[in-house]
Order: sequence, then structure tokens, then C-alpha cells
Amino acid sequence: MSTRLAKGGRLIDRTAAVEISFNGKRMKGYHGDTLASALLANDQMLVGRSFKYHRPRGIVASGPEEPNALVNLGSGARLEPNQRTTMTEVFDGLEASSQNHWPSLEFDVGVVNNYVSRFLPAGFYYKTFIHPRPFWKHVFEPIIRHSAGLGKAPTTGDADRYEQAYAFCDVLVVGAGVAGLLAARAAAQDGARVILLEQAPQLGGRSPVDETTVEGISVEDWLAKAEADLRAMDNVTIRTRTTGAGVYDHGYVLADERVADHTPGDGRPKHRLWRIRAGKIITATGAIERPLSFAGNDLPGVMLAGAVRDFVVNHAVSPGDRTVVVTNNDSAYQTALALKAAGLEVPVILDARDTADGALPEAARAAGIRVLTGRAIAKVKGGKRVTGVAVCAQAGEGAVLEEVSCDAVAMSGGWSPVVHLWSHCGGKLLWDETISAFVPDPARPPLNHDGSAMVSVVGAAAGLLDLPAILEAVASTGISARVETKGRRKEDVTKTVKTSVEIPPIWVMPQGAPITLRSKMWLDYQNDVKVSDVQLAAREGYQSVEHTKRYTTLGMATDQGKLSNINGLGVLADALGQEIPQVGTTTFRPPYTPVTLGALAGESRGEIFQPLRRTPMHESHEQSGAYFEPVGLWRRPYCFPRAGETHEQAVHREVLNTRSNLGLLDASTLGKIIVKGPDAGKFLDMMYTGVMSTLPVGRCRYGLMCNEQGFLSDDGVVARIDEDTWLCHTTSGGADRIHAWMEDWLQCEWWDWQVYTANVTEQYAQVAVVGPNARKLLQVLGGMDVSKEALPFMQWADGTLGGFPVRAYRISFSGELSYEIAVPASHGAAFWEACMEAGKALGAMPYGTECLHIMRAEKGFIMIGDETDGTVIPQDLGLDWAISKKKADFLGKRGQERSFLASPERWKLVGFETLDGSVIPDGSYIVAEGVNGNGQRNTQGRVTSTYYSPTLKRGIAMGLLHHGPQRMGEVVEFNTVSGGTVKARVRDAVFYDKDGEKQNV
Amino acid sequence: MSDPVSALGGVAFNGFAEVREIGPVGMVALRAKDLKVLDKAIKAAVGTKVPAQRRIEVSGDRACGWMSPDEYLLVMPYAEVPTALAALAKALAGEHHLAVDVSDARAVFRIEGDKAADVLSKLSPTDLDRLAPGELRRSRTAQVPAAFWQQDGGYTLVCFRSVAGYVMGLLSHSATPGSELG
Amino acid sequence: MKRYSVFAIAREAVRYHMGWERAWASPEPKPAYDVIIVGAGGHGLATAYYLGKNFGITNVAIIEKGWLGGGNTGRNTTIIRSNYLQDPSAAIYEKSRSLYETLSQDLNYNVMFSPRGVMMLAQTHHEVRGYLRTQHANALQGVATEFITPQRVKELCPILNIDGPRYPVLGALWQARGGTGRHDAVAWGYARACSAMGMHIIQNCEVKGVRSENGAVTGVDTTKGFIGTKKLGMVVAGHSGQLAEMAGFRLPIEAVALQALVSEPIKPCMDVVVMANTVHGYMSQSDKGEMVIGGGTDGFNNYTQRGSFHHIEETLRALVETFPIISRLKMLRQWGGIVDMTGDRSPLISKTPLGNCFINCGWGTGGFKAIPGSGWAMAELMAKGEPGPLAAEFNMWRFKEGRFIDESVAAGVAH
Amino acid sequence: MLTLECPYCGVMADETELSPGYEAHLKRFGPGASPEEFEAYMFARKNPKGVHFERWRHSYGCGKWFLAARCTATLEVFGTYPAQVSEPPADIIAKIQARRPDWQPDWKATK
Repeated sequence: MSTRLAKGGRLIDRTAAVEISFNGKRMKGYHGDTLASALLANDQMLVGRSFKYHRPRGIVASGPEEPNALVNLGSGARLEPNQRTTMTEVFDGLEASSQNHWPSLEFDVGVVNNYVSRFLPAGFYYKTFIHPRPFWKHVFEPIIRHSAGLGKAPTTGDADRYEQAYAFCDVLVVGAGVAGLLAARAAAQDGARVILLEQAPQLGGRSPVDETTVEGISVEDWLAKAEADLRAMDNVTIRTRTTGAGVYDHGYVLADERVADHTPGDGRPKHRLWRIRAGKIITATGAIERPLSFAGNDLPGVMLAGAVRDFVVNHAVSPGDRTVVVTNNDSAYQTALALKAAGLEVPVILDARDTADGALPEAARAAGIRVLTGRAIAKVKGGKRVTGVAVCAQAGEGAVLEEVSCDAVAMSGGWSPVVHLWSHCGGKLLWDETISAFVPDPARPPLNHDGSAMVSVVGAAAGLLDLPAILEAVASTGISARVETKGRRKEDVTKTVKTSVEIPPIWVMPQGAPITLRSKMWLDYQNDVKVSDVQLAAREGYQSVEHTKRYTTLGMATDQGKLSNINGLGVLADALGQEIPQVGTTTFRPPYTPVTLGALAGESRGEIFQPLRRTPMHESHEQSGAYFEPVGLWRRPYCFPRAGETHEQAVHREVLNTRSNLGLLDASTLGKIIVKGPDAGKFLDMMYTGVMSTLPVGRCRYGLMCNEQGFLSDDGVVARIDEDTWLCHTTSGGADRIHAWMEDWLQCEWWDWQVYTANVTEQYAQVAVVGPNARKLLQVLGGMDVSKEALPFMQWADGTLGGFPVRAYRISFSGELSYEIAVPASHGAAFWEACMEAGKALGAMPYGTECLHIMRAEKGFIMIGDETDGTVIPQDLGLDWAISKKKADFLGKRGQERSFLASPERWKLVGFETLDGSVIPDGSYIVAEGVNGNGQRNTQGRVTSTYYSPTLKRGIAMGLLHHGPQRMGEVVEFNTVSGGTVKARVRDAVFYDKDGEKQNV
Repeated sequence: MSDPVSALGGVAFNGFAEVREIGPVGMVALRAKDLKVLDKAIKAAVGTKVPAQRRIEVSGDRACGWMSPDEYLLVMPYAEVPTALAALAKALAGEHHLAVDVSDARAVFRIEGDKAADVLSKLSPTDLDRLAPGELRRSRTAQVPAAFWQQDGGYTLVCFRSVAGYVMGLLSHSATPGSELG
Repeated sequence: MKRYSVFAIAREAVRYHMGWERAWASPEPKPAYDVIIVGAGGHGLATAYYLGKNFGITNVAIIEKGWLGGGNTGRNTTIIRSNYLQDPSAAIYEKSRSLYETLSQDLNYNVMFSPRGVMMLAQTHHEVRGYLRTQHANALQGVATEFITPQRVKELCPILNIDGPRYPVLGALWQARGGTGRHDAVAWGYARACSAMGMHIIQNCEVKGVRSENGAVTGVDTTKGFIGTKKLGMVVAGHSGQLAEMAGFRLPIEAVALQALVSEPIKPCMDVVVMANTVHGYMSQSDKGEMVIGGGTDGFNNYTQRGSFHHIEETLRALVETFPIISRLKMLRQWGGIVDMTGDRSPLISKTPLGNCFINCGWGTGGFKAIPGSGWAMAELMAKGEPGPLAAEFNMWRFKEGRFIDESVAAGVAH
Repeated sequence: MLTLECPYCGVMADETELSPGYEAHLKRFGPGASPEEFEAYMFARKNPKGVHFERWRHSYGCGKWFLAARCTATLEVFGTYPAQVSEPPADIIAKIQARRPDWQPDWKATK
């Protein structure tokens, strides 16, 4: 059984005990434990179930590569599924539960899949569940879905907050093992601004476990000095608990800092996502140990040798009293020695190699450990945990030579450099036969914006698996990044130094294992992919490594193949009779380890999810109980419901009141762009379909803007301010877009024209004062002459009203007597209040956007976004009067001349009134006879605006109809979604006050 | 007439740095390029010289910032805008230019304290270590445009008025105690 | 071709699955074929399949630069729907969707079409009107869609936050027979069926040149030598511009990166596909339990299959706000593909300036759902030399006339 | 995640401070242009896999459009320059050819 040793444990603080719970069981751990080490210390070997077969699973690794020991951490608003126990620091009160089983971890019904696993090989679901057809969705798929998945889905929102931060540096070093520390120091000593990231809470990487001395002094002292040196330099920033997650183009690196995972609820952000721009990236990300493929290698108690060593040395946890070590390289002997040193038994080391005579094997022998070379594990014995191994010859087919009882197996299949960050942005790899692994190819690095190498690799990540080689690489050629920051280039370190470590390719154990054994050898633990599955994929022609991966799901688990990819590739290459470099590798995609979505969303939640644009009167509307609708990033009052009113009732009241008394609209969101200069008139004549250069000073003119395709994109009233200044109003959503559009043409096409623009939308609050009492209100406020004579329709004037400096425009979008009053935004709220106050006696009520829409529809005015949808030209809307026939050119003119746009067969705007007075359904189409070549019902038009008119007490509508204006009086049919139609008569689109008597008073 | 009201009425948040909305502040956007009289015009309006690329020239409560090759931001007390506009109009008479009052279209914030830079570092993709004194940077804070510069041991930040509430929310979230980048 | 079935699995299980035959052959190219399709993605393979199935044309080679199904077919978010606004789009996507319904049976390969339903949220009044329009159009197009209430939205997808606060859900356009499929299986299933008809799928064979005489293609130069053909079909998505250039014409296409991501798997919590276009994000849950999430496209030409990361962040902001429970899930993997965007964001299934050369491209962000219908229409075009009704409107001359098929009028983004 | 130097501000701008604008140096065709010319102006794009000239706007900065020479296959940037030119300047061409010796302009220089 696994347990806590009486002494030792480099990282744990035995004076700081914490209590945790796992599946409701209370357990004791120490500060400095990971959840994995604490579980092992409490003999919790069985920690989860696999994805497909629901086989019992234990802890395999000690780092982020762990595929099995994932738990639901916390509960409620702090529940996090799929937490890696190996990366979770314990804290007092930690709650965790195991995943992917029902009803319990010990007794899981899903394990039935395991008993029929022979019927569920790789890709079985592609070959079955085909008949009967509805069964996939309704029977098979639900079963598969419930059997798959891992952690629990949270059911509530998140109690924690997240944030992001930007950082910049000359050199970013990822990984603070010996190589990373040396790289950071070298770069910093050259004056570079350095950031050093380390995923663990402490620096040092594997060195405290794997080394005794560095550069002649004890590893502890060396690390302490290295850290102290770095911390003393103010051009170095060290961030622990921070994983370099992804490398993107132009030196952009994403790093996930786990700020408060280990102190939940302390008010700090849970994670902080760093977005770092680095001049140069040095990855010192080490290497990950590979499992060996032998039958039963997935049983709880079979662990990576390095992990066993970590748990013993770092946390004083033994995986068992008797641990068999199985390996193809020397490093696992360190595990045997560490176990022995901790007073535990290592009954045998099984080494697949024919000889093992390096220093470590000799040391093991000297320590009295039995070493057998040329040997392999034929089979691991046990159910929910290891009870022993059957030993065979590696060269044979698995005939059992002896059986050894044990409660743990420490395995090492060699080490794979962590090349992820090198590869994210296109760095290429080389197959290194010495260590049987892919290493970065320094000749083909990922490129930075200037074409230079963006990433270099040091240490074990570069394939240098021994400390002397790492040190020699630094000493002999220096850090390439360091020299490059000074503008020189040198050969990359990895070219000149070779590691002394040799790792032979051992992909299957024993090499001649029959199918009965191969179908029990796990490559991908979590996804239950076995050696036999990869071989099956190869036989069936899924020969590309991408095909094999996708067909078998190899490497698609939450560890993304960190443990399984190379072994799987080896098996595939053997099955295809090819070399590994020919087979290639799958693409490494970010992130290196999974990143919490909340951290990626950052601060953008709740109130600051998106910018909310507020007018100066926004608060007043809120106090008035306005119901808002989003318009772009603005929110505009849709209506101002009173107590007991529905929105519809409120809108109708607002319409009737505005038409009979006085309505006030917050029109501040309307875009306002000043265009000034000697060429401004010429410029506006290009921007608008009509002529603006001839507009007299003091006058207003309605204008249309089209894109180069000819489609209508915006409209608004243009005012001539002085000889060379115009003010262009745009739609509420259009101000920024139209301003950018103007600048685009001025900067990129007509750059010699003398025109300046300024977007002054937010400088002014604007109030539309609308209705028969509009003039009276302004007269009550007083200060300027707003009479018909002084300020006729479509003119503007500056002056004061109620003491406010204003610009008054006499324009109308409602058909009523109407003014739009612009005041500086800082006075907007006060002006609005003044209008409301003065309007009390005149029946003033605020109105919202829906009332505005109905009033304009009653008048037959078009609305950008309703009558237009990006495919409509002004001519479709009968706006030919606003299109100059004289101008040689304007934006959109040539586009409108194209055959489809100039065709007389287009749908054109008309009004509709239903025969029964009802409202035509929103979105309805006008049906035509017959069907088209695809069997779709023919259409001849559609509704674009349809409302109940409270003024006329009936439904009114506008829409586009084939040959519309020629068909007045005709009855057409609009479709309904229930299959029926609504009959409506074609008519003029102006329903109300056709002669404009109401606005010209 | 009422007193002018800034977007947030001077709201403040005390986190690990202090964040304050200030204002109203007088601002004029001036667009002009390659004019001999520009020196004189800016001098007359705000009393500073013409800023070089990306610089802001500060003189007491007035300043002139470089916004683009043909745009300057003139800063002054709110009440002085009409005078400044008149001065510009006079100095630039007959020259192609555009000078408009944008005082009401902007919101201005101060971020103060030892760790003021941490607040901005969370929101703006700019290298604040390399932001020189007197340098005006136009960039973004999270999802909206902003301009900022170092001043009086902190930062002055200008954004659009309509998003002042959003920017205050961002700055407060970023300045929450315990979240120092440290 | 040995048929796949539960009985075949049982038979093979007894002998440890040693008797399965290859899903498709790997032949060397012949000197010439009746038809060459360049591109063994979903669209190319489907084109070949329907050439054989509907027109009896089987002397066909499908040439692939890399591995079959290795482009956008294997990189998308597998959404299948046909609730399009414009008639030509609705026609081809509905044809496609209906072919997906029986594709597993037709191919004898389980492509796991799962009609779990697709909903497109309406979160502004403008969007409500847009979807009501689509619904009315769909009613006349024979596409079954329905505009549903917020309450129904919540019933169908309980993890959705319909109350905002920023963008409360006002309703949704719901297509119950939309859903998802297994993208790789679609390519593999078609490949197996094509191979069974005797067609040649030639992988790792890059086209380096297109030869033509008198306005007609004679064959292609490839890394495996010259291969002659009577008809050429170009079905290479993001690389269409490159191939067209070899053939001597230019396309209304920009190649940009589109990104997607998956979370770590969790137990089932979402049984529909949700698209939230106001905030720009969409999500579904795969059978494995991963949340499958789509991001936006970059706005610049990019052939790297790596997009710009801020699009991922923008998408996740939107989705965390829409589905608050996902903030504690983790992004497991993100990737990009090269998508080909036309001037109106609708595809080309078209004749070209070369008489016997045809092109199928421009599917932009919406290609997967179109695979069967696209193949069907392209096969008809290639077999007859003239488009049938499904392809007719998707010709490449529509841009000159201004005859757009513009879906963006209904929704901010098309997927 | 690109960084491009704004030639007006002289800052290395983050991609998120910029707005992309696709192919540069398009010649506008207006009224009087043939259908083919207008179609090509609106739609026919070089869309090259390799050296490309494109428009960017420093939208969160100075608001100005500038042009960039960039490789669409590697995302390397050869240089940026102001938008007020009808073809890439000679120094940009030289920078491109320094790194892509085989690359040749596909237009005829006007000066």
C-alpha cells in the first residue's frame, strides 16, 4: 500500500497539516503536498475510471502530463471538473471527488464496457450503430455520451473572478530548471529585460530530485544562489505557478498564472492570464517521461519511475513497500536507489536492454538491488491495484520466466523533450535516434516578425538529457537568445553539444508480444487506446498519423498525448514498416496545458462584459423606468412603460401623445461628423448620392450613402455650417463606421484633397422635441426665435434655450412639427430635465425607439436596417429623388449600373394595408405562383416594416414588391408560418398626413 | 444655465491604486498639418510649443498632445475653450484646419499610486516600461480606445464620454486590492 | 467491400480484429482518368462519390496534397443546419442536411449525424426581426424552422443564461432537424465508398501545374508526375486561389484563418447546438463531452492555419457570458484552418474560363454542413457540363452582374 | 498575433490596436469602367501565398491607414509605409528581396 514515510519530503511542511476530503473520506496532508501526493499518502491508489472501458485508474505521473488522476475539485460555485491532482496544491478544507463512474468509484457499472472490450476496438462506432436510423440519435448516442465525458458539469455561475495582464520583455524564459535559470541569468547579465516563468510553486525543475551537485556545489545551494542572483537583478521578473501555455506569432506568449487556486476565496483573482510580447523566447521546458507498453500497464500502482522518485523525495510518499522497476534507460535506476534510500524494497529492476553497465546501474547493483537485463514485464497482476508482475524475456513472446510480487511498478520508457512551445508556431522537429525522441531542429525555427528565429530551446527540451551536456551547452556557445539580443547570431546550442544519454526504442514489451497481450497494453490511458488499436488502424489504412490519432483517439485525451504520442507513433511506424521520421508527428496546438475559460474571458463579465455606451440622459431614463434595447453598444429606451402598462400599451400611448401633444426623444446617439475644408463639398458629393456642395449655409438636406457595390449603407441629415464646413448626421449605429469610411477615402484615395473630419457625436446631447406643442415648449424655454419664419423646415440656427447654448435643427422624422436640439453633453441631462419640466403643462412625455419607428412608418420614411439589409439600393426604395443624375461619380454609382442592380425586374418599395386591418407578420414574404427549380415556393416580395398604427387603428406596412409602384391597388398575399396567407392591398407607403401639413406649421 | 457635468461626476475608487474621474476638462481637437503658423496658434491657445511625434507638452493646467501627423489635442480649463478656439481661429485664419470643442465628448481619469502602472498593464497592450515621461500613447483599455500619459507621478487617461462608466469599471476591477502584479 | 455491422464486429472480435480490410486503397496514379478531382476533403470526395453513384462515372482520381480529410473537413465545429435565408443557400444546405439524414446508411459508415437541434439566439429586437424573416423564408423553402420563446430556449438548453443582463434572450430560430456529425467519419465514409467503386484516392500528391490546350484542361502536373484527364474539378477550399492561378484565372476569394477550440470533456450538459450571433459565439457538446466552440475569422490573408488569439478571447467572453457554467472548464486545444471567403460569402460551384474545368470553393466558415449537397451539385455540374438547379445561382459570374447571394443580411456571422 | 509598426506613430502596434483592410494598391474604377474592370476592382484578389501588400488602420492609435508588406505563408513583415502611394516604395521592395531573392514585383514601376 502507498503511505507517508516517516521522514524526508523536501517540499512538505510537517508542522502544517491540512485536512482534505476525497469522495467524502477525510484525509490528512501537509502544506506542500499536491493532491496526488496527499492521496497516495493516504493509500488512495484508485482515483478514477477510464473514458471508454471504465477501468480502474491510479496516479501515473507527478506533473501536468497526468492522464488519470483528474478529479472534481470543490463544489457549487467553486466546482472545477478535471482538476489534475498532480498540479493541485492542497489547502485546508479541500474537497475532491473522483470522476467518470456510477454509482461509485469502487463499483462502477460502466466497467461492463471493459468486459466486452473486445467488441469495442478502435473505431467500432464507425462500423456499427448504423441501423436502424433513428437509433443513433435516440438510443446509441445518449448511451455513449453518458458513458463518456469526465468531470461533472458545474450547475451554477462562478464565485471567482479572473483578470488578464500584458507584459513585454526582450527575452522570455519558460521553465526554471537549471537550464532555464542559466538562460535567464545569461540574458539578464547582458542587460536584456527578462521574464522567467515556472509552472511549479518553486524553481529548480527536476534538479533537486535528479541531481546532487551542480557546478560543483550541492544542488540546493546552487538553486538558492541562482534564484537569489536573479531576484537581485531589477531587469528580471520571475513568475511561479505560471504556465507558458501557448506561443503565437510575433513573440506573443500566453501564460496562465494560478494566483489563488491554492487559496480559494481569499479575494484575489483565481487566475491571471498573461499576454506577453517577447523579443525572443527561450523554452527550457524539460522532458516528460514515457510509459512502457506492457500488458496491464494501466493498473493502479503502475507509475512513471520519475514520478515515483518525485513522490518519495519531494513528499515523502511511497507508492508501495515493494516496487518493481522496469526500464529501457538508466534514469529509472535513480528511482530504485531513491526507494532503497527511503528504506523501501525494490525486488528487481527489469531492464529491456541487453546490457546496463552505466554508473547508475552499477550503483544499483552495488546497493544490492537485483538487476535483470534483457527482461520485460509479460503482464501486471492485480485488479484495482498491482499485486505482482510476470517477468519474461524482452526478445521473446512473453513466456513467463518468473513472477514477482509487488505493490507498485515504476516504469521508464525514456524521455520526450517538451517541444510544444517550439512547435506551436511552426518550429520543425528532428528525430534523434540516440534518445528515440523528437527534438527541435534549430535550422527550422518558428519565425518572428522580422524573419529571425523566434524561439530557441535549452536543456532537456532540446534533447540534452544529462546535466553535463546542459552545462556544457551553455558554457561553450552561450545562449543564442542572448547573443541575438545584441544583434549578432550564433549557432544554436543544440547543434554542438550531444547528450550522453542513450535511449533505445522499446515500443512494445516484449517485442514479440501476441495479440492477447497487445490488446492489454495501454498507450493512451484516459482514452483507452491500446497497442492493438493503433495496429488495427494501420491495417485498415488509417496510415497517416493524423488518421490514426483521430480513428483511435490516441493523444486526444486531456493530456493531449503527452504520455502516449511517441509510443503510439513507434507502434504505428512498426506496423507500417516505416521509420518514425517518415510517419511524422501530429501538430502541437496550444495550449500546452488546459487553460481555464474564465481566465481567457478575463475581466469581461457582468457589468464590464462589453462597453455600454450611455448618453448624458441615460441615468434619467433609468430613473424613469425605461425599457431599453441595445443599438450597437448603446442602449436606447425602447419605451417608457408606466405602472401596469405593457410595452405595447406604452408605445401606443407615446405615439398618440406625440401626435397630439408633445414627445421628447433622446436622439444623442445620432452620429455627428464635421467635414471641413476647401474640398469638403466635392468630397461630400462623392460620399452622398445627392449633391451636398450646393447646400446653402444654414440649410439641411437629407442624404444617402452607398458602398461601392451601390447598396444603401447609411442615411441622415446634412447641415451646412459655414462656407467650408458641413455637419453630417448618421444613424445611431453608424457614426464610427461612417467616420472611418470617410477617413478611408480621404487617406487612401483622395489624399490630395483638403478635407478634415471630426467625429463629434459625443460632444452633443440631442433632444428631439416633437408634436403640435413642440414650438410652444421651446418658446417657454425661451432665448431664440423658433418661429416658422425664423427657423423654417430643414434649416438650423444657433442660439440659447432656457439659458443653454444650443443648435436647433428644424427637421422631422415623425411628420410632426419637430426640432432637434443639440446641447453640449455636459449640459445634456440638465437640458432634458428642463424640457421635461417645462413640458409638463404641454403634455410632454418621453418616447422611445419603438414609437419613433411607428411614427416614421406611418409617414413612409425608411429606416436603415429595416428597409435595407445590405442588398437594397436607393432606387429600390423609390429614393431616386435623392440620387443626383448630374454627378459624374459618387460612391456606389458604378455598382448600381451593374445589370442585376439596374434591372427593371427588382423588388421596389410600396405600402401595404391588410384587407382585414390586421398586422402583417414581421418577416413575411409575398408569395407568387409555382415553385422554382429546387421546389421552393416562388416569391415576389417581402415586408420590411410592419406595425399596428395606433394613429390609424389598423395594421400598416411597407415592403418590397416586384414591379411594386406599378401595382397600386392590387391585392397580394403574405405568407404566415402556419402555412396560411394574409391578404393585403398595395398602396402608397405614406399612411399619414401625405401632404405634410402637420410638420409645416 | 447649469454647471457642466462630467460623465461620472468625479467618482473615485480606492484600490491598490487610486482611480478618479476628473473634469470637466476643456479639450479642443485641432487638425492641421505643415502650417507655418501652427507654432503660434498652439502657443496662443494653450501656451505650449507644438509637440513632436507622440509627445505631449504640458504647461500647468494646459497641454498640447500629438494625436496623429495632422491632429493635436489641446487641453485647458473647461471655461477657457471659447477663448482658445478664438485664438486658434485668429492665428489660423485662411489656413486649412479644423478646430472643434471636444470637451464634452471625453472623460478624463487619473490613476495614482505606486502601482498605478499595474492597473493600466492589465488593460492596455502597451509597454509601459518604455513609455517615456511626456509621451502620449493612444491605445486601448480592454475594448475601447484611450489615450494616456504619465503626469504628476501617475497617469492621466482620456476616453470617450459614453464609455466612461465602462472604463471606470475596468479601472476599478483592475485596481482591486490583492491583485497587484507585484 | 465488406459491410460494416454489429455482426461483422462480433465476428472480428473472435479473431482479435485481424480480418478487417483496408477502408480505402492506396493506388499509384494511372496515366489518365475521365475525371480528376483535386482535393480529397469532404467536398472533393463527395463530388467523386455522387459522380459514381448518380452518373456512373467511376474512372475518377481524387488527388490530395496531404492526407484525405486533413484540411477543413477535419478542423470544423461539425454543425449541420439549413436555416438559411436566401433561396439558393437554403436549397443546397437543405439538400445537404437531408442527405446527412441517411448518409450513415448510404455509405455503410456511421457518420454519427445527430439531429439534436440548432438554435440561433435572438438577443436584440433587430435580430428577432431578422430571424422572423428567415423563418418565413424557410416556410416557403421547405425548411422546417420555428421561432421559439425564451422559455422554450431555456427548456431546450438549461445551461443558457436567458436573462442577460446585457443581452437577454428574446427568442431563437430553432431547427429541430439540424445538429452535428462526426467530421472525420464523413471524409472516411465517402473515401471508403469511392474506393469501393474503383476510384483512385491518391494521397501525398501535390498538384504543381494545370495544363491546358485550346481553352480546355488536358491534365495536371503533380509530384507523382503528369496525370491526364477529360474533366478537372478543383475542390481545395483555402488553396483555391493558388490552384486557379495555375489554371490562369483569378477568383473573388480571400484566404483567411478561422479558429475553433474544444474544452476538456465533461458529462453531458447540453443537447443542442447554440449560436449567439449578437455576441459572436457558438457552442455544442461533442459525444466525448467536449464543448466545441467556434471563433471568428481574421481579417487578413493568412495561409498558416494559425489565427490571431484575440478572436478566441472574444468568443470565450461571449460564451462565458451566455453560459456562465463554462467559466471553470478549460480550453484543451485550439486550432485554425484556412477558409476561402468570396465577395458575398456564398460559395462557387461553377464552370470556369476553361471549358472542362469546374470549381467548387468559397464555403468560407460553413463548409462542413454543405458537404453532401455540395458534392451532389458539383457532380451534376461536372457530369452534365451545366449546372443543375442547386448549383445554378452559385456561378462565378454573379459578381460581375451584382447578383449576390448574401446571407449576412440575416445574421452577423455565418457558420 | 501580429505586431506592425505604424509608420506615422513609430510604435510597434499590437494587432488588437489595428484594423485590417485587405489588398493594397487597388486602383478604383468608377463610372465609365467596363463590367470586367469594375468586377476586378471589387472582387478579383491576388490572395497570394507569399509576399502580399495590404492595408491596415491604426484604429486604436492615430486612426491612419498604412500599408504593410507581409508574407501570408510565414507572417513575416518586410516593412510598413504610408498609404499615400500607388505602389510599394523602392526601400520596401529591397527589404522584401533581401529575404525573398526570387520574388519579383508583378507590376511595372512608374518611376
